[in-house]
Amino acid sequence: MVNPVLLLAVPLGLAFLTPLLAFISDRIARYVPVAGMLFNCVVSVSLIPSVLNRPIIVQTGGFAPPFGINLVAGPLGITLAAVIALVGLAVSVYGLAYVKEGATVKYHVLYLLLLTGATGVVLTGDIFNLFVFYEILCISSYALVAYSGDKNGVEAAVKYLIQGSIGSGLALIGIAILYGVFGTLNMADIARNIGSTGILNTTLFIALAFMVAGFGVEAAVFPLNAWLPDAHSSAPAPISAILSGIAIKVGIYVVVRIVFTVFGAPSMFMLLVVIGVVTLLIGEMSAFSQNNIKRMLAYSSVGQVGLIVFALGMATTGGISGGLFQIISHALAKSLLFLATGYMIYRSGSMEISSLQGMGKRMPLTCCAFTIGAFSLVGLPPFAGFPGKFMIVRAAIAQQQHLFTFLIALVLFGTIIEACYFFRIVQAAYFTGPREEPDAGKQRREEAPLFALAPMLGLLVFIIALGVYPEPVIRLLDSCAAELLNRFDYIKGVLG
Amino acid sequence: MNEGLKEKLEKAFPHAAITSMRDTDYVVTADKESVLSLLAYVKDAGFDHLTLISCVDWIDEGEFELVYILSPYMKDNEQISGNEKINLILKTRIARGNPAFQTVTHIFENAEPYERELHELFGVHFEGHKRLIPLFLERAYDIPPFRKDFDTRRYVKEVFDNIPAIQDIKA
Amino acid sequence: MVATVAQCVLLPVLGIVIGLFFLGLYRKIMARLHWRYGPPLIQPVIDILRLFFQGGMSHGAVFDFGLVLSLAGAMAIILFIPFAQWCPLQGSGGMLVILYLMLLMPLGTALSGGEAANPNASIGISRKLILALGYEVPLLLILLSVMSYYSTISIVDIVRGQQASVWALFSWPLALPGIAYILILPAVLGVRPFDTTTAPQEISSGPLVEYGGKYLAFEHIIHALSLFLGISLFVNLFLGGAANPIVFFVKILVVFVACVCINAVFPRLRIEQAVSYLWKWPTAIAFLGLVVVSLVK
Amino acid sequence: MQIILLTSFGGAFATYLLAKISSRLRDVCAVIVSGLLVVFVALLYNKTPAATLIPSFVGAPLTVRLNMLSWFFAIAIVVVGFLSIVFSFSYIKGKERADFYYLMMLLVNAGMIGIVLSADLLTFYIFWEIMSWGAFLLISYNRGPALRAGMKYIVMSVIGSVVMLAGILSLYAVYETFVFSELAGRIASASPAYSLACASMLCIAFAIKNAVVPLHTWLPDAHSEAPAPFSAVLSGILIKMGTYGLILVLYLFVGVKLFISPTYVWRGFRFVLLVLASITILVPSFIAVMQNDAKKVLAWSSIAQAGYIILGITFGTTLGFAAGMFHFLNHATFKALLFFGIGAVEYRTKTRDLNSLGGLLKRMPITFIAVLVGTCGLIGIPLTNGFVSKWLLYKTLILEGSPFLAFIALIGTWGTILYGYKLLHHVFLGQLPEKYKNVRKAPASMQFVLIILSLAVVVLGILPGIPLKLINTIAVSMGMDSMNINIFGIASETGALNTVNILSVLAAAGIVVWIILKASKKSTRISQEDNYAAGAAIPAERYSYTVDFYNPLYRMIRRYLRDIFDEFYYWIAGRVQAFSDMVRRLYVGDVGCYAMYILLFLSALILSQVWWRVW
Amino acid sequence: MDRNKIGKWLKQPAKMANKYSLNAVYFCTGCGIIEIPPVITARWDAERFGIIPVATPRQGNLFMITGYVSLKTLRAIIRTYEQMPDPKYTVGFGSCPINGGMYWDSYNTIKHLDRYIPVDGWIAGCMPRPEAVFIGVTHLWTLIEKDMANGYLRYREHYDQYRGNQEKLLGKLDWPPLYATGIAQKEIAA
Repeated sequence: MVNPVLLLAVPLGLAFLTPLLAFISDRIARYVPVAGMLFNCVVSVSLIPSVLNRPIIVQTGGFAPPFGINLVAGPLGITLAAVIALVGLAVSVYGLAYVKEGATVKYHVLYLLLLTGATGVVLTGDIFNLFVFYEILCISSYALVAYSGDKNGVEAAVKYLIQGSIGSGLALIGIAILYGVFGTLNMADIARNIGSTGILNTTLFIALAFMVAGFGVEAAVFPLNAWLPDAHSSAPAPISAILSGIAIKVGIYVVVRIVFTVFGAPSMFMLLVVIGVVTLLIGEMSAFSQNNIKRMLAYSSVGQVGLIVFALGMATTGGISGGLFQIISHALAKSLLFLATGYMIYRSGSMEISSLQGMGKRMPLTCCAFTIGAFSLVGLPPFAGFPGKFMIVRAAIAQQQHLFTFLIALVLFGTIIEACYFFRIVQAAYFTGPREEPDAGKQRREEAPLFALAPMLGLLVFIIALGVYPEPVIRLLDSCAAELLNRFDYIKGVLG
Repeated sequence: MNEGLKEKLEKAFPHAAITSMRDTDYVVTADKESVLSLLAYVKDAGFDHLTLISCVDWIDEGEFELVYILSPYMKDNEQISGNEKINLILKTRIARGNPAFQTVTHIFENAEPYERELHELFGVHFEGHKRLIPLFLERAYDIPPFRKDFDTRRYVKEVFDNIPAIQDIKA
Repeated sequence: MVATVAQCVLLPVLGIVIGLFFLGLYRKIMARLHWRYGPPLIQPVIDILRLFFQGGMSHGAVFDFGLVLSLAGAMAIILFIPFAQWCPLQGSGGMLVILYLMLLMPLGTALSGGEAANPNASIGISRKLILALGYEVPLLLILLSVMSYYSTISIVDIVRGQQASVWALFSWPLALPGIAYILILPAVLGVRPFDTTTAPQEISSGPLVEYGGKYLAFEHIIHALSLFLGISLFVNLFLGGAANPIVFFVKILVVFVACVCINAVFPRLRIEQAVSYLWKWPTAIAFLGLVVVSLVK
Repeated sequence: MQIILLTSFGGAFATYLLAKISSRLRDVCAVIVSGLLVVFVALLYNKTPAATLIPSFVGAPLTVRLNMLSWFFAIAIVVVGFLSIVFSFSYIKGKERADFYYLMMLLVNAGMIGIVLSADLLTFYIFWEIMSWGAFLLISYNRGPALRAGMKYIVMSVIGSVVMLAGILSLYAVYETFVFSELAGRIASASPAYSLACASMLCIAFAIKNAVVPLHTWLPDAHSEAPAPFSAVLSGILIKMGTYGLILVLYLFVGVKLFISPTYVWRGFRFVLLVLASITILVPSFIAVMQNDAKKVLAWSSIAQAGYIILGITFGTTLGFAAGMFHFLNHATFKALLFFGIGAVEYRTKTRDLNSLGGLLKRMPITFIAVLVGTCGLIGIPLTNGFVSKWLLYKTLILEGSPFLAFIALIGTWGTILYGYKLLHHVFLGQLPEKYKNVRKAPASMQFVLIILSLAVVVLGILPGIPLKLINTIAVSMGMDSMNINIFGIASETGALNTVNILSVLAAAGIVVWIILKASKKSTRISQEDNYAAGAAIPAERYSYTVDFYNPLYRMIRRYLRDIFDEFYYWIAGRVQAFSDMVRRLYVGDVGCYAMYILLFLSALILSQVWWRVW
Repeated sequence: MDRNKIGKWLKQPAKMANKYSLNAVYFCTGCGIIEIPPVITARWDAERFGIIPVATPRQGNLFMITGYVSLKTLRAIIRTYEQMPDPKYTVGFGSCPINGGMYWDSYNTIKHLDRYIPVDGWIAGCMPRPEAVFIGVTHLWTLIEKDMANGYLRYREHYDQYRGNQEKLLGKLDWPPLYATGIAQKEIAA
């Protein structure tokens, strides 16, 4: 039974090994992230069955949980780690072909660091350790956003840096308050001390507020996500795929972990629901009238985040498993979209939607991948988006409260708008542009290179598989929801 | 016609002879060159309606006489006071050899069919006319039919009489 | 069974004869109203005889088919409308079949008129269809009120219902539809003020512009039959049909003469005037009638 | 049962793959797939198999079943699908992206079969969605204006499916089950307001697909821009999926007894549906009269005819139900026939504008006969199937005591006559213009389809007993009293219908008249040039009256024909666009104020707790 | 007027029907058309003779040429005459159609109408009064009775001569010839 620490150790080690390998030949350096992610994938998937009933606790440095830093690999943690590894693998393979010029070695180092940070945040049980891995994640993503080096890339990175650092500053203050009050950094211990009364005195509430606001910046909820449209649209394609595929999800995980397990404050759930709906509407609306395709996908990520937060805020097993399923399907679909648009822009030269006319003929496979990704995001049946949306709406309506029916109406209105702008792109790709004569045969089909196509098709297969037969994944997610909901088992599991 | 217009005309066109037939019709005979300027002058003097252009074939003098008949549209327009309608008849003479005259369509558009008719029936060619094509006649005539030297009886004998009656082959 | 077959054969012939007699009468009455001596009563028969010997010119198969369709439709309707006590096909469909079979006549003339490839014919057909729409609005209201009053769709039951009690025209609830029907009768028959479809002066007799020899004869027969049908429908619905043929013949004769006398003095209406007239007063009365009937039910 | 679904979906993808090899193979494979489907469905005549596709998909099993009602719809879908595939052989030959077209056609067909076979609301919803976005891709297939039409269609159908999802899940919230058999009749057990809300949500979704008047604006553009074979399937069958859904809600969930009973809630619901159906019959018929594009005329007429079906079904009596179902079958046949006819004309003359066509009768006789039979069916001339269903409808409307609805429906029929004849006259009758002098006949595959459908229209008209017996069994299974049907019509005391009498009378009269016509003096055959023009020669270019054909009528009713719903929806779309632009300006772009946002959020959070104890 | 002699009707229905139902094509050529309204309307009722004005040549069998025939009108007359179904009769009103009348020397009017279309009867009078018209009509009846009113047969028989004269006068006609020219039409309609 493999020790979950390896999930962190191996990518970290490889990250610092790549510069050495670069001396031998930089072509090998490109394959290091692929190897790292492949290892992570295999390990996390193998760990899932054993984790289902009892989380694995790993003491680092031999100290018992409340004192030393320990990893808590529960079902939620491992599944998110698996998703991170999977998406990371796909994007790294895509990176082989995409990242050619410039400081490729630095790119691979930062890329591995980013993924280690993400996996670390998901697995750790110690609050300060969580903050450290969160910082690794943020800093490497700041650097990677500026990787393309052109003007708006750097400007977006700077904006992201400023807001990110404000966020982590607030989070640090929150952690300090907690440490000051309880003297311990272990999440389970803090949760035990806070007790299950749910009524927080003001200092504890202030700590919660700071941490929610701090980590909310990365989770891109409404007031805090001003950095996301610039960062995602001006970052190179693989990076924006990783950012919207994984980084946002990790942010949401942190906020949810704090609210659900550490503080267990049921009143915050209503806040999450409201923020979720507001983020959804703002995201969809601002994406509606975009004509720069990457900016539109960024805003649609904001919208999807809103949907996930809304689902998780409902705090019922159906709602949370729906939210988690939406996390997975969005991660897969959105990264697929970003990878596809990467090469479309590369071929058509500009980010405008009008420039994408007639792409269906020139890059049939990429466009087909794009269309299926778009359909799954909108939530059409045979694709992964549908079970997620279905579970969320079912959970919302099952509440039988008038407030929730109103909110679900707003959410559905948001999905309608989302459908509008996605179908507009699909139409532009297939049914506009020069009308080629039928017997012109196979002329100038500049398909994306093989390395780019492979990850896209891989993600495609996953999306369709999840769409058609989501059953096993849903059972897994139910156990994750159970872990989140009953805080007491978590504490007992960790502290024994 | 009030006396004022008559004096003005005489001043403007000294060599045009102005006589009055009845108290409502005034005949102005002018030479070829001054017809266009006279028509323009008369038009903005109130005679804004060209009623007719006709042609008289003075065969023995070897000339055609073009007659322009003008009248004001409205009875009481300001230039021509007086209660009845005043007509102005402008006459001019052109050679009969190969009769040609410049068109007046740029002053009066409605002159177009009149000039086509004269072209068809008298053979007068109007330069500058946009479409001088036949107007009424079915058949083509070597001498335009309205000319005096056109012998209708000879034409009838030549065209209509030599169309054979229907013989009954059986009989 | 033999009786019905005999009726099926005889009734159309009877219909045509009465129709032609009506045509002759129509021209005679018009002449007398114009202070003219007028043609003999059998003039339509002479016309048809002469036309049959003329052959005529045809524009193709659809031209003939259209004519055959409209005449067959006209003849078929006769069997559904009771003539006195004979109604061979009362069992299969009732009023609705009559309503829909009445579509065949205009459709047939429209088909052959269209095939005649003449704009006059097309204008005539578009006028005929608009006029038909015009008089159909009040007519449907009237038929519906009658049907829902007697709550049956078979015309024989309606006639029996009237013979049992008072005639529909004078029974309280159905008086309004009766009056409306009288107002629109000339339009249904296509008599003088509403004959804009075949206006000889304006559109050189509309759809009939290309009807030569025997086609014109068929047209006369169709016109005769439609006169007979319109009036016999009115008589059956509102004047209580009749027990024996003579009384029935007298009734339709009276109605016909009254209708022709009133309408011989009117000039031809323009199509807009005709339709706006039809949609104003007759529709209002008929609608009121339907409301009254549905209240009474 | 699963074979049908397997062949339909698998066949679609197989055709696409084979198309990569050769187009001949693609056509053959498409025909085989659709032919097989016809055979499979026909085999399952009155068997009622049931099966589960996926044991548990998001916590509920996906099950399929077949009963008489779904078999009735399935056979129509499969037959029209097969004919449209055969029709599109020559129609799509020259066009670009043909294999994508075949994939989508078969996929939409498969989606519709899935809808009809589904046994629970979840499968119903899944196949409904597949059908919707498949249709979207096909509608925007020919470029140009088709994009706008496709966009309008997909927005309204997404709204429809979202509302349906909400309806389904609100039902699930109360009853914990999706399966029809468990839901049957129990919808009323919840509070009436709640059941009315669920039923109306589902009915709104079906009304959008069925193009009931307030929600019909997508249909005219979608039909006239879609390729001809698909618009035939679209208007013949795809609209009727809404009807199938309506039948499910009204007859299965609510149950006929409750639906007819004068309980306050359901009487109001039924009244609204009846009023909407009658408006759907009246207004689009007269808008169709004023159209100048052949396919737009047919599109508006599809809306009107769908109104008849809804009127019949929501009327609730057995006759009404029989009228609605029979009119569904009729409309599928003669509307598909008309679309194929117009598609053949468009294929040969490359134009759909009614004012420039004319006289094609001489060049395309079979297409003319097909469109003539189709128009007669549309109008309801006695020997065609349209007449029987209309007869049933009017009989039940009159005898059940609602003459005003009958009046509106009859006026709708007269509107049908006007635009039916306009279609026939402008395309086939009149002078043959110069540029269409050498137009060839419709290709063989098209003519085969046209002949089959015209035969169907006439045979169903003469022998209505066959489908009526089927519908009677369905009605009985739905819990309505049966009617005695013989092969030729309805034999009942309050007015019977007997089509054989009408047939024999018309045939006899026709033969007699034909004999007289042929017996008398032979008539000389003359060409279209030798025509009466008051003594002058026929002008060469245009000697026909087609523009503003019903101008006097148009001047009178123009005020009522403005499509206010269309303008209203565009106004709303404009408002949403403006609002979303205003929202986008929230991201001003400078970092300072973004940082301000974060701190504001934090302070708001803390103050709300400290001052008002919100959390 | 032997209209109500049943015997004659039975023996030769076609001839009798032709006699007593003449549809006049309402086609005005020259100054004579002003004479037609009094003929048709109340004072001198033509309908009692079975004559009704019809709008199109297709429906008519009597063609009244009223007044002088100019070159332009001849083109229309020929076309209308050819569009009428077969047993058709033409009647010339006044002297102008006979030999040009007072327009004998005009370059624009036809002198002998019967050289272009067959004419069955003439009614003298520079526009005959209605009574003269009725005398003409009764005279036409006797012609029909004696089978002498066979203008349409003569037209069919000598069609190439008629067509030749027409084209000699009017130049190329822009409608196809009614009967195939070149072979003389020997068989006369039964």
